[in-house]
Amino acid sequence: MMDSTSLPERIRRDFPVLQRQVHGKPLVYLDNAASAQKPLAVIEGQREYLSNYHANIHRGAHHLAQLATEAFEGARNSLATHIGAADSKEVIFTSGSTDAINLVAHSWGRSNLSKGDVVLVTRMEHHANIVPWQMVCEATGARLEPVNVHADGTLDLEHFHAALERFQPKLVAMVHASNTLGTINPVTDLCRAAKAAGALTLVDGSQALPHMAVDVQAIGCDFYVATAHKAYGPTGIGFLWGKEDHLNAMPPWRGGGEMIQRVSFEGTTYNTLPHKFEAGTPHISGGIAFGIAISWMNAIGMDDIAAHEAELVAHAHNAIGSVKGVRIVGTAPQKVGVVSLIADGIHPYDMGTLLDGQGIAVRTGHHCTEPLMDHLGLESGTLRMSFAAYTTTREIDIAVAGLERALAMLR
Amino acid sequence: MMDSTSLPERIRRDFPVLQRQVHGKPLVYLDNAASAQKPLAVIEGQREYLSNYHANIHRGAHHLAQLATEAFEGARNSLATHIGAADSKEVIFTSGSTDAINLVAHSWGRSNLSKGDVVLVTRMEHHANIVPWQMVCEATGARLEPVNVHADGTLDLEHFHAALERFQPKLVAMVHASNTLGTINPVTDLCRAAKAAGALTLVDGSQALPHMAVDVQAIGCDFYVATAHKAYGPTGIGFLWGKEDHLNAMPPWRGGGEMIQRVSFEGTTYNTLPHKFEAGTPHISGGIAFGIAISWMNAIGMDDIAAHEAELVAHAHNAIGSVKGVRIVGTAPQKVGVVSLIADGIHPYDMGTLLDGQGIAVRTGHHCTEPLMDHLGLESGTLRMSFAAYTTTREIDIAVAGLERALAMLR
Amino acid sequence: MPSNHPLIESRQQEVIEDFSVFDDWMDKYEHLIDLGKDVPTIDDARKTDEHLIKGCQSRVWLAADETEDGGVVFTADSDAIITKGLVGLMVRVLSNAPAQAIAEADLHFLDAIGLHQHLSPTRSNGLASMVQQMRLYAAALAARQS
Amino acid sequence: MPSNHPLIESRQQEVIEDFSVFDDWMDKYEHLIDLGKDVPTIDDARKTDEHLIKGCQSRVWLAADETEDGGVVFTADSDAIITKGLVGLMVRVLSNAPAQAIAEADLHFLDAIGLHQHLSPTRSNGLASMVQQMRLYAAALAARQS
Ligand SMILES: Cc1ncc(COP(=O)(O)O)c(C=O)c1O
Ligand SMILES: Cc1ncc(COP(=O)(O)O)c(C=O)c1O
Repeated sequence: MMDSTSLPERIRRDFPVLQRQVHGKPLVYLDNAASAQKPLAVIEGQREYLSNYHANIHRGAHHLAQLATEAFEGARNSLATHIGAADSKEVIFTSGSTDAINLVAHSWGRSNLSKGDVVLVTRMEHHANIVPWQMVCEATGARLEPVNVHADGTLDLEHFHAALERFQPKLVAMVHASNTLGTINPVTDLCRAAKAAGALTLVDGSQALPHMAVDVQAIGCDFYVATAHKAYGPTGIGFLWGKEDHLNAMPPWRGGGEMIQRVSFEGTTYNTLPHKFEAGTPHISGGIAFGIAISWMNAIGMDDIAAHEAELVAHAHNAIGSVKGVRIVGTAPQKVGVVSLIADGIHPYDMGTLLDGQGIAVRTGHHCTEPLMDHLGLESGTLRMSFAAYTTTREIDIAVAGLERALAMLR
Repeated sequence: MMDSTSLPERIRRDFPVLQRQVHGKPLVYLDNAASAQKPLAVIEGQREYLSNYHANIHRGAHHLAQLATEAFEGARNSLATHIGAADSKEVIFTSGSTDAINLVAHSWGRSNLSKGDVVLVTRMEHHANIVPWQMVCEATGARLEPVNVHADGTLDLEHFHAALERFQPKLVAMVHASNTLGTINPVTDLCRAAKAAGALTLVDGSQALPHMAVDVQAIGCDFYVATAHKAYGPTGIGFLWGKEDHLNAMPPWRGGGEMIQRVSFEGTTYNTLPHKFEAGTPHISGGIAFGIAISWMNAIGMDDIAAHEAELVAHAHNAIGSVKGVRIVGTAPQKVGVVSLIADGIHPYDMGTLLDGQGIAVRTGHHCTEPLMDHLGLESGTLRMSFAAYTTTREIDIAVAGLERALAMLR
Repeated sequence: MPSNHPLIESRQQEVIEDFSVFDDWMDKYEHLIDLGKDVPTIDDARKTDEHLIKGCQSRVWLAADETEDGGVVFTADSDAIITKGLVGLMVRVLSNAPAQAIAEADLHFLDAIGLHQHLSPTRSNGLASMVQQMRLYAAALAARQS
Repeated sequence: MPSNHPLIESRQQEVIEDFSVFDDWMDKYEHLIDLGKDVPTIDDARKTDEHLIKGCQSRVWLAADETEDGGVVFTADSDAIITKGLVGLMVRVLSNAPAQAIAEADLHFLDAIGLHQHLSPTRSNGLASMVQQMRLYAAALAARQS
């Protein structure tokens, strides 16, 4: 493995936005968990597609349609290989993680859940992995049960196992890595236990895909979702991976073009995977650019990215630890590049605003994890710094110095 | 009004792809109804966003998030103004027309339809405006009834009015302009009649938005949908417009971030319009670029585009009319730039393949309107040439000459 | 562009003058924070859900009372100090003015002092909703008066 | 890369040679159309739904019969003449060959003659599905034989 400290140096010039200034200061972008910046390869790949071979895909007998289809399906193949899918038809393009979870909730959920059934989630889920289940529970009479989280941001495993035993859930939906705490959950173990208890599993990999190698078969889950824009890819695209048997058994969700075999007013038959779940013209340029983002990450190497980010987290924990009156929220031993913090008597919004004034972009608030904030008693949320492959320790130092300046002003 | 023949000359250089060759011949792109090509303003606007101010929108307290949010919401405003919405919060971004129709089918449909209710559609609908209704009918016990189409491609108005009276439908869903026939339906009259019969109306404007000025309030419909990629915009984005009262009364469809007010395991409350229907991170770059496409069209002028395309249609009808053994399918007096044809004893796929060999991109088959093909007895579909603002009469001449060559080879 | 009631306009000019000495972003915020510390806050007894405006980022409480001469007095607070400073500026400009003048006020001062982004509804700090409620209250009152 | 049964390989070489005289795209298609006109088509009696492979663009019918020496004879047809020409080439290469050889055939000739795009499943002309069914039939037969 190469020297990971040199990683940002090598790749920063790939990111045009990192050269810009904000309020007259060089941008320090630490809001990567909300959305990562895009490398030139992705930006230019999308431009090249739109400039040179855009056409609607599938069923087109002309040359551009062929080129576009091959590129789009090539992206599906890259993605399938990247996550260790058994077959590329197990990869369904969606408009993001939220859309992917809703697909499972609407399609699998409405046809498999009924009164008294339980869906188990954790209290550290993103709203995207809570609200769709609340909605399907309301529609079917099933019940949503949450597993507790320890004060250090790790999952309460005892509670998890007890809940499995007690509720015998039909489905366990869990985040691979928490967007608020950074915690990496032991998803392989959790899926094994859930499976043993007779439950299907859905893993929300939105915060895992950009940060580590993902192998859905090694994890042993039934469904896995992620979103491109957090993984150096474009907006408006993500995917659902599911085991072929499950996907085959599930009814379609959205109706329209592409997802049909034959349409008539007497009766309509549906297409095979993956098309059955991809109604309408897909986000072609997004799919292609997502494939490029995956290749870009692999060219660096997921292990090198993970190692670099582990170093960043250690550095940030250290630096923030020395700031008086500040507490890090989420100190699990295994974390992705996410560091949440609070300061005594200071509102995160005030800190965030003053960091922005110094060109430092962080996110404040509940990070779409209100139940977690309630659970941890953090009414005003946290200030979150989140990292990417291009983040430097120097940027973290600037942010921590900026934080100290902000605190001095606010106290 | 300016001289419309000069329109393509003025704008063709805006489209990089129109400079390319296919199979050694200059590309003649006549597959615009499947998807239009993108002007530089759209391509570069998207690139500029991704290079310079990408961030996740809403709720972000930092500068980039602010810039991105303003651009995205600015696009919503442009769109709202363009279609004459009463308020921009009536414009819901979706991933396309298909997604927008599914939103209405799932949200409005499942909460308003029940056994015995009727949804009325026409036999010239795209699958996107049939299959979602079939699915919601199956789920609710409602029934889907189709209105006939005359041999010339116009709607059977007598049948339409009789069906309104006979079925008293809850909803009438109709295409503004047919993607297969080009027919522009008299949607204002149809909506007035439907309303008088107590029905809500949904107009599928996928093929209208690129070709003519659209005013949803003048049309008098309750819902209007369209997709960006057919209107010079990017892939992966479209919109649903709905009257505020309807949208307010409808339950959310997808759950997740953005669409909530407050989430807890005890109970979740939903956000207001438009956010209630926009769960998850939206297709930010797509929304912004969609706004640019709208501005691009307005800079030309929708009336000039419509006039130019009317000229193209007349020219094509003329030129094709002189080809022996060829019949135009769809000769309504009011048409958008779409010309379908068949040739005696010749399969459309063969013609399309041989046109492709000459660099001419057309589409063949059922164009996602199988029920229409069945209705008109066109088992193998048609060959469709479809036009855009940049299409020239010369290109049509090349295509017709290419068609004659293909027919000579095939006979 | 609506012309403001002289009272509201002169108060806005005061605020603009106040801030004109700061050209550095951080100095401006320093001043805002000082204002936030000073703002006469709402009675704790009125910090109820009824008076709460829930922004996603910070919370704002607003109470409005009719004065004897048909004007409106606002008191307000926020849990974030920068929002509180901004809330204070809004109260300073709009409180104790005729209802009609409040309802129609053209609030250009935030733009002039370079803090206009805080009024963006997407900022979710509660400020935009607060201003909207101030206007709605005043408009309702003005309607009753006329 | 699997090495082909000599029979299948030599037939592919024949097709490649056949097409080698055409370097113009249109000439190639002219030839393909001629082939399409020639192809001995399937019995009308066998043009049933059972033998139909529904591509989205064109339809293909395929029938397979076991020969006495354990090989497979294919007959096929399409409603589009170019597809029929391609179908004919596939039949010419694969029909009357040992089952095992068909199942494992490396069909490189379409690539070599520059018509490979027609085998793309997204082309929806039915050809890709036809080849898949030819292989499946042959593989099933080969399994029974061994
Ligand atoms: C009339 C009509 N409706 C709906 C659609 C579906 O649009 P999309 O595939 O972008 O969702 C199309 C285009 O394919 C269309 O032409
Ligand atoms: C853990 C997690 N799950 C789901 C999501 C939703 O992703 P998207 O908004 O792209 O659908 C996010 C990001 O916002 C996330 O961090």
